[in-house]
This record gives sequence, C-alpha cells and structure tokens, in this order.
Amino acid sequence: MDFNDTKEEAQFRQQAKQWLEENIVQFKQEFPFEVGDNVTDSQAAELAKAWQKRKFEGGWGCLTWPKAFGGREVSIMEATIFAQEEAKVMPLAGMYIITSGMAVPTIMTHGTEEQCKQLLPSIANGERLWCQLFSEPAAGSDLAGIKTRAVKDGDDWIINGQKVWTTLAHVSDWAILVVRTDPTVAKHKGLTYFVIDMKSPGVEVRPIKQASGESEFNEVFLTDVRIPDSQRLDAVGNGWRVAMTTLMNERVAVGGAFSDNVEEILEVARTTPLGQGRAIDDCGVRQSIADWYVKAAGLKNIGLRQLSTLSKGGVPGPEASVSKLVLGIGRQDLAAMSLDILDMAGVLAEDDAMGWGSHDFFRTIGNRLEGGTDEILRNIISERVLGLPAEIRVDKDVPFNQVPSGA
Amino acid sequence: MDFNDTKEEAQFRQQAKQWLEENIVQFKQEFPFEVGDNVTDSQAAELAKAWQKRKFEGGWGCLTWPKAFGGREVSIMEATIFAQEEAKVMPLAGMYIITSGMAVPTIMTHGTEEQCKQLLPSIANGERLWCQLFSEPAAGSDLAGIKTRAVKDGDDWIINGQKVWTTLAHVSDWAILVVRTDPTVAKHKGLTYFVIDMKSPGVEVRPIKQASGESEFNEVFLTDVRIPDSQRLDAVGNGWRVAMTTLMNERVAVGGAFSDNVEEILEVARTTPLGQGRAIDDCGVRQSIADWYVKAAGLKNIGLRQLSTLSKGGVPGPEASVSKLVLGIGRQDLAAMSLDILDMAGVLAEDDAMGWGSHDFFRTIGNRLEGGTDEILRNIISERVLGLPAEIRVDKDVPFNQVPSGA
Amino acid sequence: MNFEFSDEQNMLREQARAYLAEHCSTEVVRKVLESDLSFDTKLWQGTVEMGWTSAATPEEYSGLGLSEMELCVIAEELGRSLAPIPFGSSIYLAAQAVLLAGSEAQKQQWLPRLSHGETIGTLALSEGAGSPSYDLLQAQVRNGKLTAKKTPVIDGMIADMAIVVARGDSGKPGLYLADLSAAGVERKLLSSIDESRPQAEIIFTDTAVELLGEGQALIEQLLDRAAILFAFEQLGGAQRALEMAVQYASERFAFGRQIGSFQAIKHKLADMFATLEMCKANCYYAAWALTTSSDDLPLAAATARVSASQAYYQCSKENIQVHGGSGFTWELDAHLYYRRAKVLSLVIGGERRWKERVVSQLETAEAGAPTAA
Amino acid sequence: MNFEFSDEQNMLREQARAYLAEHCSTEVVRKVLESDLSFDTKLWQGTVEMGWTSAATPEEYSGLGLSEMELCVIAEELGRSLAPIPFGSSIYLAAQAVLLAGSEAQKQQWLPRLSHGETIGTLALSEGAGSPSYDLLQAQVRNGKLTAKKTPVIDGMIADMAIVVARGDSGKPGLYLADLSAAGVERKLLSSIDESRPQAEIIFTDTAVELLGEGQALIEQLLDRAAILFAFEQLGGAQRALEMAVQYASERFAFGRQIGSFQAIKHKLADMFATLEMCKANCYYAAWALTTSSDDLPLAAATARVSASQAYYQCSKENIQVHGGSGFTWELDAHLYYRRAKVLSLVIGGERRWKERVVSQLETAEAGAPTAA
Repeated sequence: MDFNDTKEEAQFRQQAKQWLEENIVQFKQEFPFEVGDNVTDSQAAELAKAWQKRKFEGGWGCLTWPKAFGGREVSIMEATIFAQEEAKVMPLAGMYIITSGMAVPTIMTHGTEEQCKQLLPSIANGERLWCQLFSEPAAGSDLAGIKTRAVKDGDDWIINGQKVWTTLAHVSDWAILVVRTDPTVAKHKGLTYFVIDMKSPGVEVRPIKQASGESEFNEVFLTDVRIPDSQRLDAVGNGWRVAMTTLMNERVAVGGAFSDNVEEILEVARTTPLGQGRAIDDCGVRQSIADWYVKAAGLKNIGLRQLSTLSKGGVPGPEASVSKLVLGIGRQDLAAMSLDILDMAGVLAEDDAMGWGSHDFFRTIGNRLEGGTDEILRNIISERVLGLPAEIRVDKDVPFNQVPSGA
Repeated sequence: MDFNDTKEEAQFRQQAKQWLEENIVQFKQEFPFEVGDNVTDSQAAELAKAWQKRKFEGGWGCLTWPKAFGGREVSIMEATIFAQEEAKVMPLAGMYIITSGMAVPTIMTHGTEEQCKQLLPSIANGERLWCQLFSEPAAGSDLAGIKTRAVKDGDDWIINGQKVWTTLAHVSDWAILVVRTDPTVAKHKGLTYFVIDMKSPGVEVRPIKQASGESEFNEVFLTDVRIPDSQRLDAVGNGWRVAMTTLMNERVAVGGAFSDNVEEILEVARTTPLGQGRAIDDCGVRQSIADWYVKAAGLKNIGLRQLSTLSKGGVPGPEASVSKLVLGIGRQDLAAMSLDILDMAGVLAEDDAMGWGSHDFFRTIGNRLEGGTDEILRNIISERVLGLPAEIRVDKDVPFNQVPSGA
Repeated sequence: MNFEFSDEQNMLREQARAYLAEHCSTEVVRKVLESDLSFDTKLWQGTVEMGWTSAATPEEYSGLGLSEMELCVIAEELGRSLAPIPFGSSIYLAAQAVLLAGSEAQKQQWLPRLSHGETIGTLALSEGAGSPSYDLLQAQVRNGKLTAKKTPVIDGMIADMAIVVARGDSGKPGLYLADLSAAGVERKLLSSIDESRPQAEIIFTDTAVELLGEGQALIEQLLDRAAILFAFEQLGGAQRALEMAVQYASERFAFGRQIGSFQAIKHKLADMFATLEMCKANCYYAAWALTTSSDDLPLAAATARVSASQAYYQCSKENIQVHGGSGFTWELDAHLYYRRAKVLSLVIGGERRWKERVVSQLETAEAGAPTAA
Repeated sequence: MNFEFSDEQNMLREQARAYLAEHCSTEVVRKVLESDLSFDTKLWQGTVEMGWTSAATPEEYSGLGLSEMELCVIAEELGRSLAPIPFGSSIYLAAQAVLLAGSEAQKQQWLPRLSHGETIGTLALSEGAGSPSYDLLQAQVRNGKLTAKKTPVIDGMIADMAIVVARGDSGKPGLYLADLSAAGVERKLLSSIDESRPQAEIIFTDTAVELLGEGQALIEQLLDRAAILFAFEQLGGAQRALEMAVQYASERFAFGRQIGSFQAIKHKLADMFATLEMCKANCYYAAWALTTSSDDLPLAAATARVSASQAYYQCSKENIQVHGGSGFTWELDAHLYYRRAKVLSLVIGGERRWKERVVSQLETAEAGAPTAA
C-alpha cells in the first residue's frame, strides 16, 4: 500500500507538469480573459477548444487514443495523472468530458473505420465540441423509453422529437443521439444511435431555467431534421447496446472530481456566532461536521482506491455509484445545515449571503437527479454490485407502442 | 378542540374508577402475589383469568359485547376509558388483548349463533384464555403463504404443520387458527379458519429463545391434530377473509399503549458525566434528545387524536401504522444512543447496566418485526392511506403449490 | 374529549381554501417571486376583507374577537397556498406583540390599524449571521432612541412599523415599537432564497421608539406564540407538497408502470406521511395549548415548531425528488415549497434554537409535572 | 500509486480466513457467549501458533517484525469471524502501549510474553458510566501504588497484566503497568451485552505499579493506533453482516419472489454497501497512515473509527431486519454481529469521543496543511 506515485508515474507526472507549465503561460497571453463568473458559455467553449488544439499539437491531446488516430496509447492512470495536473492550471478542460469521455470511445467501439476517420480528427484538433442527446421528458430514469422518432426516407433519416437536460447543447458542434426507429418492437430493441451536426436545419436549442434560477442545461427540439444514413453508428435497432458503451464510459469520465465542502462548512462554523461563542464551539455542530467529514473522507479515499485500480490497468466498476449517491444526499443536507448555522440570516442569497450554502441548497437538488437519481443508483448498486434480482419488468417483451404510459 | 372528557365521559370514568378501587383491594388480598419479574407466565395467566372473572361478575367484563352475550354494548370510547383506568391498577389486563381484542370479534362476526353460544361464555367468565396461530416460518410478512395443511377426514379435519411467534401459546386454553385446505387454488383462496383447543392431542408448544435471550413467544407444532368440522369459522376457503377481520381488530386492540422512554433518556443524560459536566449539558446530546422527544410527542398526540375519533364513534384507520413504524426504528436508535452516552460502560447489561438501554437495544429488534415489519407498514401506509398502486404480484392467480418458493 | 377543529372552524377552513384557490394560485406567488413586488397587495386586501387579519384581535380593538384557533386554521391555509403577503409578520408577530405587552394606549393606537391591514408590522430580531445569546444583543435604546442594525427583517421593506428587540437603559432586552417612517431609519432590500417573502436590512440611527415591554421571558413568550402559528403555515405547505408528490407518483409512468408502484417511491412517500402525521398532531396540541394558554405552551410550541420545520423540509425536498428531472425546473412549482420551507424554518430562529427550547422545557417539566413520556 | 494490500498480505488474509473458517465458526463464538468461558483458549493458542499475536512485534522482542499492515489484515479477519479471544486487548492495547512507551527493560520483560500469548494484557481506562474529561480521572498513583476502580475492563477477568490510565504524583495522567496477580487487586465479572468478549470490574488498592509514560498526548497516541486496528475488526464484521443479508435476500421467497427483488430490500442493502465502501476506504487510508506514522494519523484514525462504528451498527442492525422474524431468534447468528458491533464501538470510547477528535484534528489541520476537502 502506497499513496505515492510509482517511479514511472512520478516521471510521467513530471513530464506533464513541465509541458503544462511551459504552455499555459503562453496560452494565457493569447487568450487573456480570466476564467471565472464573467466568462460566457461560448467564450468558455472557445477557450476549451483552443486549449484542446494546443494540447493536440503538443502531443497531449488524445493520450489514450490508438496511435492510428493520433493518440499515444498511454494507460488510463497516466491520462488521469495528466488530468490531475491539468486541472490545477486549466479549469475548463472539463468541457471535454462528453466529447472525449463519451462520444469518442463510443465512436471508436461502434463506428466503422470510415466514421472514425471522418469524426475523430476534428475532435482531436479542437475543432468540434460534442454534446449528448439522450434524455427526454418521458425518458429519464427509464432511458429506454425514448420517443424521439427517426423514419427512413431514402438514404436519409427524418428525425422528430424532443431531448432534455442536454449540457453544452448551446455551444456544441456535434452530438451523439439515440432515437426510436421501430416502436412496434420491445423498447430496448427499437432504438438506433446516430451522430448529428448541431447546426442541421430543424435543431433548436432552448435553455432550461432551473429551480435554482440558473441555466446550465438545455432542451433540444428536433423538427424534421434530416441526416444521412452514414451518420448511423452500428446497426439499426442496436442503439441500446451502443448507448450502454457511452454510459459505461460516462461513469469513468465523470468519476473523480467533486467538491465535498468540508472547508466551507468549517469556515461557516468558525465565523458564525452561537450562544456565547462561535458555532464551531457547539458540540452539536461539531458532531454534525464530523459526520459529514467521515463521509467526505470515505469518498475521497474511495476515489484513491479507484485510481489505484486504474494504476493496475483495471477499470472502475459500478462501485462509482456509491460516491454519487452519498454526495448528492449529503451535500444537500450539508447546505441546509450551513443555512441553519447562520440561523435567521440563512435565508439570504447571492451577494448578501454568508458562504456557499444558499447556492448549493438549490443546486444539490439537481445533483440527486442528474446522471442517475438516488433511486436508480441504488438499483445499480443492488443489482450490479450485490447481484440482487432485477425489478420485475412489465414492459420487457411488450411492443413499445403498447407499453402503458399513462397517456 | 378539548383535551378533557365530555361530561358523559367523565361520569363513566368516575364509575369505572370507583368499581376498580373497590374491587382491586379485595382482589389483591385473594391473590397476594406481586406483579413483577417474579411472576411466572402461568401465574400471570391465572391472575388475568381470575381478574376477568371478577370483572365479569361486576358487569365490567365485556363492555362492548352485545347484551345477548352478557355485554353492555358501551361505546369503544367508554371501553377505552375503562381500559385506561384499569391499566393503572392491573397491569396484566393486557393478557386478554388476543382473546377479547381479536378472537372475540372474529367469532362474533363469522361464527354461527351456536358457535357463539359455545365459545363466548367461557371467555366472558375468565375460564379460557386464547392465542392466535397465524404466522409460520414461511408466512410472516407474506401471511397468506401459510403451509399448515388441514385435510378433511369424515366430519373432522386432520391438521399438520408449524406455527411460530405465538404469544401466550404456552398458557392458553384455546386458539384461533388459519390453515390451508386447498393448495391447488390461488393462495388467498385456499385458506380456512378454525378454533382449536390447545390441549388437543398433537399440539406441542416450544418456547423460542429470542436474540435478546428472553422467551416471550412460542413455536407451535401441530401433528395429526384432529378437530371437528364444527370448529370451522365461516366457509371452507374463506379463511383469508376471516383472518382480515382478526387483523383489523388487532390494530384497534394493540393501538394505544407504548413506552417512549423520554424520561429514561433524560435520566441517563442527567446522571452521566461527559467532559467537565453531565451528558445533559452537551448540546449534541440535547439536540438528539429533542429530536426524539418531538417524535414521541407526535405519537402521543396522534394517539390522542385517535381517541378523539373513537369518542365520536369512528374507528382508527391504517394511520395507526405510523406509530408502530416510528416507534420501532426510533426506540432502537434511542437505546443505542443511551449506550453511547454511557460510553465504555454502555456495554454492561442486566444488573450491572445503567438504565434501560441495554435491554431495549435487543428487544427493539423485535419491535421492528412483530405485528408487521417496517417494510410492510410502509406498504400499508402507501397503499391504504395514500392510495398508491400495490406492488406487482407474481403469485396472484397462480395455484399455491406452483408459486415459486425457492424450495 | 375532542381533538378536532369545530364545525365552524372547519367551515372557516373550507372558505379560506376556496378563497385562496381562487386568489392565490402559484401564479400569484410567482408574480411576487419573479418581480420586484414585495407582496401581493390584492391578496393582502382580500385577507383583510375576509376578516382574517382581524380574526384574533379582541372586539374592543375592532377585531372579530375569535380565538387563536381560528388563526391556526387560517395560517395552515395560507401556508398551503404559499401566500405572498406579510400576514405572519404583521399578525403573528407585530399584532401579537402589541396585544401581549402593549399599554392600553398602544393597543388602541396600533391594533385596529394592524388588524385592518392599514398598517403592516414586523419583528426586527436578527442582527446578522448566527444566533448569539441575548447577552450579546447589539441593538441599544438610550433615552428612547434606538441605534441598531437589524438584518434580515422579513417584510422589512414594506413594514410601516416594527417591533424591535433591543437592550434598554435598564440593560435588559426588551421589545420596542418603532415607526418606520420616523427619522433615522434606513432600509435596504436583500436578496434571499424566497423572494416571495422578501427580506431587508434596517439600520436605526437615534430613531425614536416606544417601549412595549422588557425581559427575555416576554420575548420568548412572543416567539412561542408565533411559533405555533408559523408551524401551521409549515404544516399546510408540507401537506401540499406531499399531495403533489402522491399525485405525480400516480400519474407518471416509467418502465411501463406508475412510478408510485415502485417501493422506493412508495416508502419514501410513506415516510413523508409519517413525519407529517406527527407534525399535524403536534400542531393540533400546540393550538390547544395556545388557545387555553396552558402551562405546556412553551414545550408544545417548541415541539410543534421543530416538528413542522422537519416535516416541511422533508416533504418539500422529497417532493422534488419524486418529480425527477422536472422537479429541478423553475417551471414546476415544487421548488416554491422547498424555498418557503427553509424561510419558515429560519424565521424567528432555526431548528437548533427550538430544539434547545424543547430540552430546557423538559428539564423544567421534569422538576415539576410529568412529561409526555 | 497502490492502494491495495500486497500479494503477501493478501495471502496472509486468505490463510487467516481459512484458518478461522475451520477454527472459529460461530459455534465456537457461541460456546464462549453461552457459557462461563471467558475466551476460547484453543483459538487463542492457534493465533499464537499462526504468528498473529507476534506479527507486529519487532524481532528483538522475539516477534515477527512485520508491519502494522499485517496486523490490520489479521484484525479484519478476526472481526469477520467474531473471534472470542483477547486479541485486541492484549495486542492492540497492552503490547502497543509497551512498545510505544515502555523502557527497554519493560519491553524485554513484557513484549515476548505478550507476543506469544503467555501473558494476556488489557487496558484499564474506564471508571464507570460516561466520558468525563481527563481532569476528572479518579485513579491515583502515589509513590508507585495505585488506587483505582476501573470498570468495565474488557478481558479484565483473564488478563495477567493491565495498562492502567491513572494520575501520577506529577498530577498528569499517565499509563501504568500493573501485574494483576499483585496484592491489592480485586476483580468481578460483569454481565454485558456480548459475553463472547467479557467485561470485568477491577479494584486496585495500593497496588504496586510501574510507570510506562505520562501525558494525555501519549494516551491519545495509543488510542489512535488501537482505533485503527479495532476499525479493521469492525470492517470485517460489517462486511460479513452485509454478506449474510445479501445471501438471505437472494434465497428467501415471499409473495412468490426472492425478497431481494423488492426495492425496499434492495435499496436497504445498497445503502449498507455504500456505508461499508466508505468505511473500507477510510480503514485502508488509516492503515497506511498507521504504518507510515503519517502526520495524518490522528485524523485518519478517528475517521476510520467513526466510519467503522457507523458501518457495523447499520450493517448488523439491518441484516437482522432483512432476516425478518428469524433475525430475532437466538438461533440465527445475526444478533452475534449486532452485539459485537456495539461492544467494538464502545471499547476505547464511543462515537461521540471520536467525532470530537475528528473535528479537533480538522481544526488543527486547517491551521496548517490542507485537509481532505
């Protein structure tokens, strides 16, 4: 057991650091705006794409890719080391999670050689940013309940429907897309997977206003969108299997990074009066903080164990669902607790608020829903990790258009 | 809104008090043993039966019964008032919960006039105490999964099987019993309800040793037990419907009484050192005690509201499940908390222990299981109170002997 | 023994519910939440006309002279409909304070106007983040002049008068009555998590004030009484949130089934119901204690308050969760209850303060009469 | 970066698991629990022969000189099999204390005998109900003579020696080494919630003792180190309880289905797994901190300890619940884990103490290096 890098890992980290140091300075001169609240989403996308271009040119753009597509075929662990170092200097690299973490492995696994040649270079060189058109109003937890239809028209497909909760749709160039091509067969069997140019006629992106008041996600309306059959990944009717590749990779891509707000809650407790002293002096507050810290440390250490798995060439399993489950619920209650510590002043928001709590009180609502609700995560853990039987399915062998939908 | 008795209720309470005062003194002279740890179960049964006899003779034995069977046809509220006053002087009246609260209403509802005449007088006069032979090793939460078989043999039935968790079986004279008479029909349809003399040949009662080390319940083995068809209540195959009458009445009978241990946890906190002071001075301990008190008060006040419903002639609904659900989980964690307050000395048990916690730490395991598990209670609340759909049933229209059982 | 509201009180409830269904849809709430409006003046006027603002004011101060029980009924319905009006501030707090501690002249001066909605009042208690003990109270009254920074003050921008908690010449904390149009009053609107019930900072500089009454016991008595009324608002909101969740779980299909047929959802809703039932019973008991001014009032008030804060948080939070992604949209009403739940749980002090009060009351009770145990 | 046990350590684990499967079935545990036996002497002898008792003792004191990491592996397996032996008392506490603070002579005298199971040691810390601060420590050493009442002391009836926490002539709390066969030692067996790990009261009257070392910091260092080893025992037990629950949920049918197909059961098990995974990760990190004596050791120890106490309670409690009625029988093993969970969570102080230590360490860390946040 050793928490430090192996000699090889340390060497790779050193190389990564060195390249980053050399390049970030110059990059920031060329793109002189500060990363922060004042950067619009499109500026951020532009910046992220320019940075990808720079990495690509330096040989750090597609570390795990096959050499055939311009990659270096390094291990996931080495890629993670680079990502760790990169995160310290370039906070916007995360804009590529969907592109590199989800679209790329799916294209590589299910695309033809021609599709790979056509789609991958413009990703590698920072030309195109991608988003993911999966969820729909009636297909969230039940993702296979997708209703967006694709109908064959000669060599093209005509697509109609609505997607929802699409991160980055408003700044993306291309997208991965799952649609229903046959509603008369069982629901998992009638889906097909496509790639699509977001500038195609008939694609309309509208921001969603969240319960928090912010807008990070979009609805995407698809009206008579025409795409050639050559943009289909894998066979007609194989969409569910292809989507599984995307989702398996989502888990790996999204895995590590999270904020556990331990420092923030300590800060609130230290600076807020309670009784004759400060909240941090109150034994009840202390016990609650300890309860959260123990969970946060658990998640941090789970993350380290996952890295260790990567280090040995393994792939993180569905255990990653644990982190999201614990964080979602935990951070919501932590935010509420921080407001409680502030007492009557806990109602204040934005500039008038103390601490991060009033923002997270709302934002964490979404954390328990996006990328798998608490309930779906518990299903995943109990079925895929613990091996318990699946829920009884009433929609399994029923043609999709005959599945009860309440409509 | 008024928490006090109405004028009529107050008058009835006064009469009850007076009769109890006059009679308890004399009764205690005749039966001079103290009620407490040193009374064996059979002594307690003997005492309870003698007390029932006394009440019957005084006209207080079967308050709600029809006058035809020697009752007084008073309201449930008046019966509750008597029970409240009785509980103050005679702690063993609770031994009649199954007899009067469950067996009697079932016999009255489903028995023939002849059966009523045959069975009720010996209950009224304290001659016979009853128990309930329902649960089985494979029929707990899924009560209709009963496997004990009854086979017709001339005018008799021959019964074979095993019952479990039978309170008072070892001191009871008679029992109510549900068995399977037809395993080839759907499970709820093949059950039949009987009454049975516990002294019948082939009835064997064995105490169950609980996880707590105590024995309050029994297993009852039925081996070639022969009972006449005249001991059948209602039609063959109607057993489930009859059992529902029993269970609906169980809820009313068991309802009110519980110990919330608020005084006990305060006492532990007040007498236990923590840091420079006592546990009760610790704000963390205080917050936890408040959390429990708020629940305990909620349950007490729910109980008062139920009494108020009785007072108006209503019958408590499935809302009663709330109390058992909250109490079960809550008291288990409260007992654990009391041990935590004692810190290292929290491991001590029995005479060496401080407070009630080490006993309840084990006993409350059973509270979450007996008379409906937490999970069954949540099903009841969600289906019968909130009107949500029932769980999908795979055993509904399947012959019982073809229902998957894992065996 | 009768632990339910009377027929008249239930009629009042039905009347209130019908009125609010018509005049206080969530669109009305959103109009205040999403704009610069501080409250819905039409609805406020409506509550005056319905006699709700004057319900518990004695007839001699031109009120209806009904009991606090009626006020509890109204509070529950206002909470249920998320009414964006200064009812709590003006009635549970300001009018109650005057009624409790005011001189005859003060009552004559303020109660008729508060009860008829002509004057809006509020309570100025908080002095910023945290909950310091009364010993650390900053607000000072010297020779009838108040110097203080009170923040946040609910309805502080629209209030005409405020009951201010401050330390007087005697050194004791007390309740002071401030006319907010007087000299030396500066106010600033604050951004907050539920702007359908907006908050303000009020700075008093040598502002002339009148003493209502002194002593920590008086302040706590006022807060206890208000706690019960706020608890009914919380109960109403929590109940509505549960209803929304049950309805959605019955209508929404996933995997070919109503999502309310999944145990995870069913049991979540069952737990919400359990918490709500306890809350309701605690509120009812507290209403009785309030109306009869029972000795149990402080304990019953703190119990109802904690119970209601917990129930509303749980029900509003899990209602969103049951709604899945749509629960996270601004468009859906679920977040309105979640916002209000937090604001109501923090007004007049958060759970920690009230749990502390539960235990200190239990300690007092233990010394004397038996508790609920 | 390698956050797993080494192949050798995993081999040790397999060996330990196989040995314990053969020699420490739950029948062996029940034999001690249900009789007057204080521990299983054969199993104790076995652990000596396997080299477990001497694993982390340096070679110069006739130990195997392995690292604490190996001790963690063994602890997890002992916890998993509910081993009814004084391993923790004698090895994590007594031997560790001598190793940490003993003079060379003391080490030479005690370590070989403790490491070979010839002498059984324990720690006498508690002085009855509650957790008073060190200032209120009653045990006194005057001129090398101890007067104290220590209760409960785990394995106190069978221990040959005890490390006693007492206040010395200097007024400071310290660790004293007492030979329990010495004059002035009276012991009494106490009834307890898990008599497979029995407890005693020990009264010392002018008993001759030797000083090991002084100061609160030393005592806490000992407890921190032991906390990590106990956390591994807890982890092992929790893991076994979850396994039992999963197995039963897969085999038991109700309503014509495996009960593990009901979401209420599935999600309960998922939550148990989540808690257990966090516990495991915290224990692993603490093992590393222990072996490398990292600065992080006190925080890592307290974190692992709290995490393990919570995980074992949850897993052992809900394992019973999943088993339904049978879980409430003496016959079924589920209650053995529930008993042990509580005993292990209270030995060397309960959750409250360790949570307090988490936060005080965070406060220290905040002043210096960054935390896990």
